[in-house]
Amino acid sequence: MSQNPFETFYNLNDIMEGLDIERALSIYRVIDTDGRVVADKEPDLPRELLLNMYIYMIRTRILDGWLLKLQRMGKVALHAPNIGEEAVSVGSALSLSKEDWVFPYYRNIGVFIARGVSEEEIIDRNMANIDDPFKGKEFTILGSKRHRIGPVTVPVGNQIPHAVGFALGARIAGENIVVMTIFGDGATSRGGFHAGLNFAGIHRLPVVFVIENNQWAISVPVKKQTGSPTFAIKGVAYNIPGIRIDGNDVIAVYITAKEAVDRAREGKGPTLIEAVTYRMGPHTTADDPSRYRPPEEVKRIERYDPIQRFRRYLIDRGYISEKEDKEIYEEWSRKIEDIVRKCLSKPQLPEEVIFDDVYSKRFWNLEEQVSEFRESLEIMKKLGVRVE
Amino acid sequence: MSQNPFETFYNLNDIMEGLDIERALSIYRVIDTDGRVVADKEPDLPRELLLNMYIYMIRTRILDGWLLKLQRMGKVALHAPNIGEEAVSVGSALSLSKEDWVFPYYRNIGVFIARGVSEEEIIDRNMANIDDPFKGKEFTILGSKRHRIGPVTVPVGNQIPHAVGFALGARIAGENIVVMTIFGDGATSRGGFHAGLNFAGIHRLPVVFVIENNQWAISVPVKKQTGSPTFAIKGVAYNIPGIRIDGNDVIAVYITAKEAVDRAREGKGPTLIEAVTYRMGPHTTADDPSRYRPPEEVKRIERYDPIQRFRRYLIDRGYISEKEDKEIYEEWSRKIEDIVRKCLSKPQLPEEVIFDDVYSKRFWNLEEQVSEFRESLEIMKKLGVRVE
Amino acid sequence: MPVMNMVQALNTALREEMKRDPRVIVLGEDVGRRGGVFLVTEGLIDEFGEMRVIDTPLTEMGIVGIAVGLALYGFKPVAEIQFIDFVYEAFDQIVSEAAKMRSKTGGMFTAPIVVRAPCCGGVKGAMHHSQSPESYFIHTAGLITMMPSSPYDAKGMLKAAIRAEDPVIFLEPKSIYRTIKEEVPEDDYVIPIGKGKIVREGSDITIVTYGAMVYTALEAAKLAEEKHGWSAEIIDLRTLFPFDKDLIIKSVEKTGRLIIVHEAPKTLGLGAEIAAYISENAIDLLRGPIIRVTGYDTPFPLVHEKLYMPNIARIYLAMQKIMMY
Amino acid sequence: MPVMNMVQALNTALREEMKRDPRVIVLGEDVGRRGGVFLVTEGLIDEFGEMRVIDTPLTEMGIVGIAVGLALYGFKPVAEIQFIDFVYEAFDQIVSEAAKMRSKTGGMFTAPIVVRAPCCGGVKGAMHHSQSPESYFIHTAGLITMMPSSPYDAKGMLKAAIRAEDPVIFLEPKSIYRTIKEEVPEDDYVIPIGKGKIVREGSDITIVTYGAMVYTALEAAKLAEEKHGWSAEIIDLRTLFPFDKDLIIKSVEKTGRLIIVHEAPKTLGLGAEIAAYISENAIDLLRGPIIRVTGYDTPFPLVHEKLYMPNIARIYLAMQKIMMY
Ligand SMILES: Cc1ncc(C[n+]2csc(CCOP(=O)(O)OP(=O)(O)O)c2C)c(N)n1
Ligand SMILES: Cc1ncc(C[n+]2csc(CCOP(=O)(O)OP(=O)(O)O)c2C)c(N)n1
Ligand SMILES: [Mg+2]
Ligand SMILES: [Mg+2]
Repeated sequence: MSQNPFETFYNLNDIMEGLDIERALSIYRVIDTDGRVVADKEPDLPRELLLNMYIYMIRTRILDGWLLKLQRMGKVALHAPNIGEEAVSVGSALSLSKEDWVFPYYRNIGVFIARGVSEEEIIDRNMANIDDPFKGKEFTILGSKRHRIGPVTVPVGNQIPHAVGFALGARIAGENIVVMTIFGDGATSRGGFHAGLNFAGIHRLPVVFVIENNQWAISVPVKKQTGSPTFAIKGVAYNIPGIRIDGNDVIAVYITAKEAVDRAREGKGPTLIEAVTYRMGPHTTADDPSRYRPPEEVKRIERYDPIQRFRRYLIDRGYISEKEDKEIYEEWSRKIEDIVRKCLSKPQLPEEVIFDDVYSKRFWNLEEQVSEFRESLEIMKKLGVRVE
Repeated sequence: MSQNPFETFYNLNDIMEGLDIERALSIYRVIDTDGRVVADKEPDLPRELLLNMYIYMIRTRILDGWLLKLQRMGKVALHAPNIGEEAVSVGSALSLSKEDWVFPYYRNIGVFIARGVSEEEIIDRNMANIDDPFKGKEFTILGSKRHRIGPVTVPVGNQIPHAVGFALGARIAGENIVVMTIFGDGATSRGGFHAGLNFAGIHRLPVVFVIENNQWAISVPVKKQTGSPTFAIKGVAYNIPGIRIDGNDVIAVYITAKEAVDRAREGKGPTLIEAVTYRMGPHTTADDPSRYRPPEEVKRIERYDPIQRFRRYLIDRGYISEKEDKEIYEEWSRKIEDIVRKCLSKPQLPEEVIFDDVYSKRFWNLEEQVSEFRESLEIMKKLGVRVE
Repeated sequence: MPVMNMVQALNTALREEMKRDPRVIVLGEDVGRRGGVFLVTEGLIDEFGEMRVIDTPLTEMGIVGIAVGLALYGFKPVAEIQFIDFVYEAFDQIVSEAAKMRSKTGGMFTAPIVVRAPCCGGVKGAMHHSQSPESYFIHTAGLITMMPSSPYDAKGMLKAAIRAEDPVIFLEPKSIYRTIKEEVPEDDYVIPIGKGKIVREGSDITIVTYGAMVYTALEAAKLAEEKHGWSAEIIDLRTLFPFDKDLIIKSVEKTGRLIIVHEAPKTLGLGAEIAAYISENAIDLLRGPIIRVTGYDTPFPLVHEKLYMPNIARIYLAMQKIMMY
Repeated sequence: MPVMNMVQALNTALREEMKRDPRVIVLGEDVGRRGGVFLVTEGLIDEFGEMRVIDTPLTEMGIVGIAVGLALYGFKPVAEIQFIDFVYEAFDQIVSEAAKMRSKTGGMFTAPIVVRAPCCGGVKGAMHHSQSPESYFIHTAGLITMMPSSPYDAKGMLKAAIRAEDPVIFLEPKSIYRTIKEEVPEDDYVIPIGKGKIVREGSDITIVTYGAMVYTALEAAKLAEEKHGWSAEIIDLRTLFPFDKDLIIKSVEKTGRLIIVHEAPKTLGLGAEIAAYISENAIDLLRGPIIRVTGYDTPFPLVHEKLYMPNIARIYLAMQKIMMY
């Protein structure tokens, strides 16, 4: 204890980073709903980056539509649509360098696309077919070691301490990388949020926490999730600066995330970003939002659509023409349709896959159980019963 | 959703209560280490209350000494001394009305004393003798329904959501009571702290959270427990006002807790109080603090002793004389010694008590196990073996 | 008598209990307007208001911790965990607090909460929406664990759980939430805790099971009867702890053969306790090994789940082994 | 060869493994300057620094969650839970994350952490400092669970745990942390996972046990031998899952009688699985019932703990029952 705790006073002027709360209470935006620049300063981003952002967002949306369709066709077990939230995934993912890692959550397909994971891999995964890199044990796209995307956790928010531990690992190893983790507004209520941010705050770890605040956790609205005015302000509890932004403005997302990533890389510690967005669709294909929210609310939000806003901006600024825009959309629609067709033709995973990867090797109990399993398949054949 | 989340700005001038952080960063104190008034305004507290506070603190310290001694004699399994922290327990407990409830933690013997639990009950409990109201299953004094003291939890901080749920219950029942819970600095890292404060913040429940920040969680100092400058500031995350006080100044504790209790009773919601104190002794009788903190640190803190400071104040103000002070101490030393003697003469709990209170009734498995148990006692007698 | 599925029966039980006893409070994620993701709490918020039907933030630890606090106050909280697979964050509150409250305080305080949750597989829920974790609760002294297999039982058992003076883990096999319909009396009835039932009488083999597996066992028994004339008696445990050992022993006295079927993984699944109990207390009744047909010792898979779960072929195989022994 | 107690042996294992492999990281509450409340990590911070010996905040969920993150990076975290009784907050991270990481990702990611903790009773630790919760872990596919009973084994087993490619729960019976001393080689040796050992040869009864109960069983065996000439063979499982079923079966082939002894509560304690396993796969070897001598199905009490735990009288009684059967 360097200071005498009984005599330690702090005041707002000794600005501790985590206490600069102005940015946690306002909302940062670069372009408005018409694609017009409203920020004091228009960030000077290269055209190629802007176009990439745009294409990634479009690919994400097309893919999302297909996953929805495949779910309805019974080819995919469950899907959590991310329509309207693409800017959060794409903008944050692009702020990272190749050597950085990101620990996203189930709604962040855009992160996978932006980091270079192919549509084919994502669809294989969601269909759990023979090429599923994860071999059919769980829904959703679960990460990609090659693309430095950490494993998605189905229990909400459990990846938050993983990202923090990973960043600690990088520090111990002397590797100067940044780790980002993305999670929903609901996830902020879980223990892992508290434990993860607390640890990152103590050790000033290079972690960027992105809250994808889409206003709802299934049917639970933000005001039942927290009593605090914003989520960004929660950083104060951990001495982590919090910043609130328009999450449907991909430029604002990118700029803010990039600033946080740079800070982290320079050893200035973690940042908490609250990206305000909106869940346009149902929570998942199993949900029926009409039970708990009025369709007017969704209508009211439509004009914030991140793709439309950004499209207008790009066209206004002359980065693309209407025609090029249409071509991009058509090209990717075609490509992804072909991929879907290909994926649909792939065989399913073999039956014994259910015994794989429980441990690094099979212990005797699973050996015994596999033989019973084989016998049961034999019996099915013999009796002519089908259970699947 | 009443507001459009994309267009909702907050600023510091719309002061939300949880954002009035001045008090969370400074430290409130009424009397200094010499018992001199340093607050702008000396609170006008009745002599009787002041004397009660003093006596409760003295009783707590004497009792604490005995529990330590009894532990060394092998009569008590474990004890967590609270020497130097009596002002937190006593000051907060006295701020409550009789009908209010408090959910303390294992270090708060002063809460029990101040709420009227007798030394005899506490010693019986700690000795787990025949009069132990809790029948010998766990260490520590575990609560008192009669005195409206909720059950202490040995897993650190687990009582926090209990207190919040209890307050919710009171609201549903239409009973206008306040619920207080006290816990250590270490407890702020656990999930229950996060879940409890979050829920209280959402529902503006009448809960007063008191952090007994004694600078250490066993060997872990505050700076390894959190990155935030104070614990009080953590209230911001939940829109709960946080207030930091000198926890060794019983008047400051009482005044602040009373204000919070009044606020809660008036429907103004929860408060988070950080009472800065210091753990003068070892964590428990099983600990050896010399391994991790220099004895100078403890020495430096001695002058903040809450009893000495308050004693000087009372004498300076003429509330008691030196002679009366001595008499109080001697009277209670005598009384408590007699009680200890009495408790030591009590028999132990019967053997079969271990099967009690698992469920509201014994199911067949325990019936079967009790017969095996009885047989085993028989066999012991027959063989002449002793296992206890 | 109205015909109901299990969701309706559970909903009815909750509604009736909330009417009967103002102390009953429902809380959990999405239990309000959404009515729970399976609609078990549908409409309750309209009838009883936001004070008694509480949408909580996303924290299982909080849900159970708050429920314990409510119970300490004197309420009777029925906490929903959206899928039992997400209960683990609440484990400390369940195992250290709810289960031990009475014991720790010598009966001064009790925390008779109900934690109800959809469980088990069969709906392509994959690893984190298909689990059968009853063993964790059965092993924990201080908890009662139940799982109904039919709408009729569901109503009477949930009422028993709500009226119990001890904490109850109430597991609802989601695959039969809507597939089984039957008449459910409108009266107030309670199915006593600890009582199983014989769902099929037989003389050659005793099959002990519960939840959705009751129906799989019935199919297998039918098949075996048709093929070989073997007569299987099937016991639906209903209460998993304290389980109805008398009913099991009585049946094994008759049949001399015992198979246990459950979806939970084999190692230390409830089958282990039943087998151990019989081999400790009634081994002489047995004419052959005790066979367990269970989920395999792996996480629950998305693909081939019907092959993973006990199915008609696997149960038939076990019957064959035990009859040919 | 130096003579060590178990704390010293564990400390040596940690030190040697940290020297051998820079990926080994120790983290937990009070593991730094304090050296852990039982001093198992004593001195490590001086030797390896604050980067590799990390005092964490008071959050078991955080400890294990951070450890999983470290393992994903490629480190080999050895997380200490101060008492295993406090592991429940970390249950979600253990059961949903560490145990399922490999399976969920088809082997792309793994989280081979070690969670070590003092366990079991016998030191007047009461309800929350005496538990034997191994069943929760044994039932969870994806975890290995171990418990040493001697300094020699402790060193070789902890090394095996640290080198394992799967997550390991490593339970240390605190009552024998300092009471048993023996020679512990200075070389690097590993006791293979899954291998039990015979600590006493015998021909009449097989007693399967582990941890501190090995010594209680030995005493009871001696008493029974003296009194009646009964010869008990005692198996120390060491690895609780996957347990050494071959060793058990071989012994029961010889003795025909089986007693299982553990401190954990009876219902679904590991004894249940062993009894069930034998009654499924080797019932014909048995000459009588399989008897379990275990902690009772109650929370662990402060008073009369030595009567609660399996003791010499209770084991003797079981031997009598089985020999007289
Ligand atoms: C621990 C846990 N509890 C409950 C669930 C069920 N569930 C899945 S998503 C979800 C809501 C998540 O909300 P949020 O974090 O805001 O993310 P969003 O889905 O809105 O993007 C819930 C309750 C879960 N997956 N994990
Ligand atoms: C969940 C849990 N983890 C670990 C422990 C062991 N333990 C007992 S007290 C303590 C430190 C508590 O520190 P703090 O909350 O600051 O309270 P203090 O003892 O300093 O008053 C620890 C780690 C516990 N009781 N519960
Ligand atoms: Mg959301
Ligand atoms: Mg402390």
